[in-house]
Amino acid sequence: MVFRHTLRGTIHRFDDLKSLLAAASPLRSGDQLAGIAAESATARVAAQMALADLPLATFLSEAVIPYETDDVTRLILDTHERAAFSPVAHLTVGGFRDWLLGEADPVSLVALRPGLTPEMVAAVSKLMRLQDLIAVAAKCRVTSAFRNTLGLPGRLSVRLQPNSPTDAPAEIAAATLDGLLLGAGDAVIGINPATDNPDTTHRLLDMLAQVIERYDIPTQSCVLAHVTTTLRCIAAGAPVDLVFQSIGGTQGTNESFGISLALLAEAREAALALGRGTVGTNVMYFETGQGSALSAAAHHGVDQQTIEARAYAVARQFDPLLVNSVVGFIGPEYLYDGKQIIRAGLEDHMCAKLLGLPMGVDVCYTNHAEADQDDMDGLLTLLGVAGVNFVMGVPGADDVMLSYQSTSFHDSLYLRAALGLRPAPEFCAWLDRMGLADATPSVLPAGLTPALIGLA
Amino acid sequence: MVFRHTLRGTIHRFDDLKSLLAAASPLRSGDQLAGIAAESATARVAAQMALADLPLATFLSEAVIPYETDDVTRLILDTHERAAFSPVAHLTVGGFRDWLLGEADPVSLVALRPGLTPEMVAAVSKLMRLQDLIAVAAKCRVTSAFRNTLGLPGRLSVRLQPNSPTDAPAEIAAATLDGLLLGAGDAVIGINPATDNPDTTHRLLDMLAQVIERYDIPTQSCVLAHVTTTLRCIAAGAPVDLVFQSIGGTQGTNESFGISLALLAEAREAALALGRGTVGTNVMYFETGQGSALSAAAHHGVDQQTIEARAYAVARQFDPLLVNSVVGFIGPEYLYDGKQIIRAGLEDHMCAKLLGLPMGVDVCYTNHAEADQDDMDGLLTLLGVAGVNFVMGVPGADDVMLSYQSTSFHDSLYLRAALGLRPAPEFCAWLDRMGLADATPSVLPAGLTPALIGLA
Amino acid sequence: MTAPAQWRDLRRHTTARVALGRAGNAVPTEAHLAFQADHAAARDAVHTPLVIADLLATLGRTAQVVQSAAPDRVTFLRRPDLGRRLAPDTMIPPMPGCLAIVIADGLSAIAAQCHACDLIAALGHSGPVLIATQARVALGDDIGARLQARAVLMLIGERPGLSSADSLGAYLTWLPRIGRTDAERNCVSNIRPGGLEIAEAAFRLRWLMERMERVGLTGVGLKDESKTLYPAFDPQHGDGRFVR
Amino acid sequence: MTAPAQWRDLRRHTTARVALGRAGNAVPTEAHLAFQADHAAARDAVHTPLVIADLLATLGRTAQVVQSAAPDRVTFLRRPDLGRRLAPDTMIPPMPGCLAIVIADGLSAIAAQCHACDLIAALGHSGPVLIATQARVALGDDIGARLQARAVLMLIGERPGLSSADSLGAYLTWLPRIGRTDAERNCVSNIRPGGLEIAEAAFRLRWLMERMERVGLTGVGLKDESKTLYPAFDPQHGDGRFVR
Ligand code: B12
Ligand code: B12
Repeated sequence: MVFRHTLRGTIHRFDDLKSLLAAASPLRSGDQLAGIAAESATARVAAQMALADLPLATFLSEAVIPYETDDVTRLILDTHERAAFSPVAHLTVGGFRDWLLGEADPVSLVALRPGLTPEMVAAVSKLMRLQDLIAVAAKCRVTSAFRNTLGLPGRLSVRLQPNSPTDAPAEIAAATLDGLLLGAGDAVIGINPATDNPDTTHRLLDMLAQVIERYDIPTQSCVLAHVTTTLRCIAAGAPVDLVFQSIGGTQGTNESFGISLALLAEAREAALALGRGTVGTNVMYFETGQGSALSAAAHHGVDQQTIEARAYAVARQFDPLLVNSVVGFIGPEYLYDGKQIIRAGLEDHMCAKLLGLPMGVDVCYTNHAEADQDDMDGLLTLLGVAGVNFVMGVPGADDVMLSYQSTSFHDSLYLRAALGLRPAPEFCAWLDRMGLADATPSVLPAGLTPALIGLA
Repeated sequence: MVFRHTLRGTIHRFDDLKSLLAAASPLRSGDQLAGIAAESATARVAAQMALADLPLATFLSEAVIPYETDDVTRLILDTHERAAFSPVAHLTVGGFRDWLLGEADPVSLVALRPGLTPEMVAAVSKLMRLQDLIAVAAKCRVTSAFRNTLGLPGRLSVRLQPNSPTDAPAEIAAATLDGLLLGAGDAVIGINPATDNPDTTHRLLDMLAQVIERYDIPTQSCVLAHVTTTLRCIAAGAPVDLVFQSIGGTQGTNESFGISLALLAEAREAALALGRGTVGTNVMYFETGQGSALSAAAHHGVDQQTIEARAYAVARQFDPLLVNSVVGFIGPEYLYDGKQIIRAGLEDHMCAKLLGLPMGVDVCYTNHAEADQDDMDGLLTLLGVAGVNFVMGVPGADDVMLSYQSTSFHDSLYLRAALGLRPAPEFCAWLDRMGLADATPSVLPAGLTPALIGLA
Repeated sequence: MTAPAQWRDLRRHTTARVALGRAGNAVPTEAHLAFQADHAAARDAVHTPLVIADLLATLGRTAQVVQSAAPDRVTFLRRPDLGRRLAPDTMIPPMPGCLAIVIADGLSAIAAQCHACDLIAALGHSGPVLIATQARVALGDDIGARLQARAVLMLIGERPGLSSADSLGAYLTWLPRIGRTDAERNCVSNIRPGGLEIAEAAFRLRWLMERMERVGLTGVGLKDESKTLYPAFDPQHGDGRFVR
Repeated sequence: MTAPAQWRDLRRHTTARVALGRAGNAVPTEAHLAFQADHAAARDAVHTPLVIADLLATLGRTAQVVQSAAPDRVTFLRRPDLGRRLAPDTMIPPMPGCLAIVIADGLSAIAAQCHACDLIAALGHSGPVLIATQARVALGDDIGARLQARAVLMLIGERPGLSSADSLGAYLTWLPRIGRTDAERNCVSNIRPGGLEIAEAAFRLRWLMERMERVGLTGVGLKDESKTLYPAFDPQHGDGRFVR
């Protein structure tokens, strides 16, 4: 289908649905790299106007990536629920924006989830300003649970990310304790491994399990190894709470990550079988991020934000405990500067929330991007207002293994104080028990002695 | 005094206090234009380190603009209160940042105000990230009152700005009613006049007084004419609630605006004598903005943010009801893009609040700047978290006379909803009476009939 | 939600974006996108150059063309200091005691292109006219000083807004010389159809110029006391109509 | 507030920014400014070029120098696609069946400059070595394909972090050809003093290469099962020490 829109006397033409979506996307370097960004600000507005007039139902009859060749498309269309879609079935994309901002309430939004496709939410987000992305996301509440309950109103959780360049247990333990003392770790204590050695992964899983047990923390652990490595660890009897995997929004992207939907399903079954959760059974942790499909040459000419939303369709299939976009992680070729990172972070968060995911954001940037701490403070605060489920916590915001800047433990303390947010309830109670609820004590609490976790 | 700081083996040299302050300022186009910005990111950090080590008391012995030649410097130093300064007298600028973020509480911050000079607060702001600017500002509460009470915790007020390219009363009345229906106008109903005709100004003052009387609104009006025009109107018996004036942070800037401290004092006396306030006697409204001193070639080699803070010293001398920085108003030669505008807005807000001013911000940009609505949504939301006293309300964010984009009435509704903020209490009660507290009614309330204010 | 009819009626009174309706707290999609389109257009307007040949043709007389020290638009935007000085080597023959008019692009060449000549005609001006590009208001001081003019009137493009890109500002300076402050000028602003009409602007400028000649100054000491366009608001009659 | 002594002790165990203390909820000024200085330095590191003469001298043997299709650093950063292809007209003589090593600047030439030669020496590599600038990991596929290599090992500068700008990544690809995905490679990362020591990295790479030759693949199907550096954590002994 060809689309045309006349603006101030000029006819703008868009060859098909994916070109229209791409042209309607707010400017970002990844779409420029792919050669699919709008040619001018005026062409972009024309595309947005054409998109606003498009019936939402179009996305059910026209796939941006063919059904036949892509299993993510099949997943999206095969799991779509017409009945759930009916409240908005008559709307255009523009009308959908008005509906979301207007009459939609938290209850109707929960009911709507199975009726929405990623392309619908990506499309509507392209018509939104930051404040719209914030206001709509704030209406969506998604909770999930494993050893604590995440995503409740008025809560902000933190993934404690104690990485080490050599996966050294002592380094990781020290950073973990640092984070706990600063109130982080309720979302998960999650290590990105520098190595791909299954035995090392196993050691780390043991170590985190011990930390959680000895400090008696109501939280879960994860080593963010490749899913195949985690499966091996499960087979070897390692204490795996959550299975992690990076995922993308096209079959090709996932193949470049060495995964398939079947593999993810298998991993989920394996983790569920361990039955390690106490208050819930959400056992998956996924990460996504705009640009990975283009980087893998598996984007099919679709803009990166739409593909990102498609990754959420993959995620929601597996009832995750945590999903987050590593928004500024990859680099300037996909999101050039602070401005693009900020917008993408809020887009990703809203789109995922609309689709029903327990969404967090890695508020971050690399040293080759045009961004700094000010941009991160901005995005972090805006996400807080939007009701983000969790953010990262890295010692001093500097990840010494992944080589990028994320949010620090201090950052989450700031955000909680600024917006009156608290950690997950079970974790709050634990912080209280440890005497860490309000401020840092002048001696470490007995329950958190470094020696208890092997640090002497 | 010459300053030196060694960073990674390189010695960075700063010729004097004002050069140090300029080099320590986060990047902005105005300081580049003035030729005083740091040469590199590294030089900037070196300057910040040197500044962090500087005793706060230095600013009492070294003036960035000589006492002899500048009446703003004289005002600053002559009104400084040593006793109030004593709690922080022993601190360096870096230590002051830690103190502000740490032990300082709202009560101690109120007591500190007369002990602070603008240069001190400008200096400390240069060592702060956005989150610091927000966190510290949020500790400061400044209330003021005339016909309602502004700046109370949990409140966000709006200046209703119903400008017309011809100062036409009907246009202004229509825009005013539009704003009232959308909950704006508690800070002030304030018109920027396109013309400089005292009779027209008088007509507008009459008209606004009638609107306030007939609609029975607990608020104040203002026509933002030059102070000399307003003085004429007072002499002619016009109903002047507030005297407005643009002010700057050096004597030369004020001279370029055609004003002096004595003229401002005279105007304040004249307005006070009218005794039109009901719940308070704050009768002045000031606007400021980074860059005006440089534009007037009256900046003395001082960076624009420090000069902006000096303008607040002028403002606080006259117990204003409202002060706001028109942060993105002037153009890209002073604040190049959204990033610079966002940071400057938060700096201005925090500096003014620390000095004790009832601070609002005109969250705005011009069409020659690299900024858009996303940037404004970001700044607006961040200012809300920081506790800004008021923002602007312009129909659809488009000022048809001043030719720039400010915040719309809708924007303030968004912000109030997102952060649970309410208008000034007296105005809240009025909105309740009019049935406008929650949403827009389907017929206009009888008390707000257009005909009542001459619109048929 | 669209606004109730009585509210939408407010649009009759103003070109401002009133009665937009609400989508929750936000502006509805249509109004939002119209705004975005206007923003794209306004940004383009900043960069539209003055077409001098056309301007001269409309003016119907000779006029010296000068440029500021800002070599191009991008520099002009970041370097107002250069926009206030003439390009090096500019030669302007003195015309001591004249009253000069300068047509300047300022931030919107479109405004100067569309309305400056009409305004000059309406003023009945017979003195020298110059055309200046990449010009700020204070470039008139440099020009006026070299002319040794007794006064200079800059007709300059105001920054383009979302709703109008053709608004002209007129800045009048007595005894122009480098270093004059804005406190020493007068301004008549928003000159365009739909704003201050040309005839009305000309009337006000003539009044100001007459008074200027009499008192020998411009600026805060000189107020436009010509007449107000608007009748007094009669507190007795709530239905007293406002005029636009 | 600075952190209590027991907390500060954690610094002995890690180079991460632990025990920074608190100023309210924020990082104290000193730590904040140290961070800012490191950020400025890391940004410079991205743009530091490879000094090829020095590299060749350290290497002590000849090596063909190639460049990707990205002509300069600025283009390289925005165009990873160009960084994955050789510059047009690049000629690489085939060496069918070889195992090639490519020293590549990647995002930190400093890493390649400082550690690549040591690692090659530790590997005892005797096959061809090439040097590539403005290179991404997948440039090895293009190079390897032209060489008709059986495998290629890219030693490439990882993006510079705040705490280290000299971290080297080693990416191993069996039967390199354009279009290989990252799922078809193995990676040994964070190679630098203070990270994975050269000797340790060489050990792991040798192990991976041996296994690769045996099973005839790299990627997710090939795991580093050489050995783990760390003893099992003994649940019975709370005081069992961790090793770094
Ligand atoms: C950026 C990055 C990513 C990005 C890459 C996106 C991109 N297009 O650039 C994303 C987020 C997609 C990613 C994903 C994964 N990564 Co990664 N990633 C990195 C990181 C932080 C920087 C890499 C870098 O600087 N490269 C240098 C530049 C010059 O090269 P480039 O050509 O621009 O980038 C390519 C490589 O980085 C490659 N790549 C990235 N990660 C991985 C992982 C493996 C195993 C391989 C073979 C290649 C690879 O992808 C890029 C595009 O081709 C490193 C840590 C580090 N300090 O280096 C980890 C790292 C390389 N990744 C790692 C892992 C485990 C993964 C995942 C397997 C995680 C998971 N469970 O899914 C996935 C899947 C990788 C795959 N098979 O495709 C580990 C590798 C452990 C090991 N020794 O095998 C590292 C060391 C640390 C970590 N835990 O994240 N990663
Ligand atoms: C930008 C602006 C400002 C900025 C100028 C900063 C700068 N360096 O650029 C600031 C915020 C400082 C400002 C201040 C004031 N302004 Co003003 N300003 C404008 C605005 C919005 C745009 C001007 C423009 O586009 N100029 C064109 C470009 C190309 O010229 P430029 O050389 O870059 O800019 C110069 C002029 O704009 C000049 N200028 C700006 N305002 C004024 C006001 C007067 C009376 C004069 C003589 C000159 C002047 O200052 C600039 C630097 O020299 C206009 C409204 C409009 N739509 O035009 C109002 C406008 C010109 N200002 C107006 C007023 C009233 C004022 C104030 C007197 C308000 C007050 N009570 O203090 C002050 C003081 C002005 C002075 N004497 O110096 C009125 C003028 C009414 C009239 N007919 O006399 C206008 C029409 C609308 C308004 N109410 O703001 N202003």
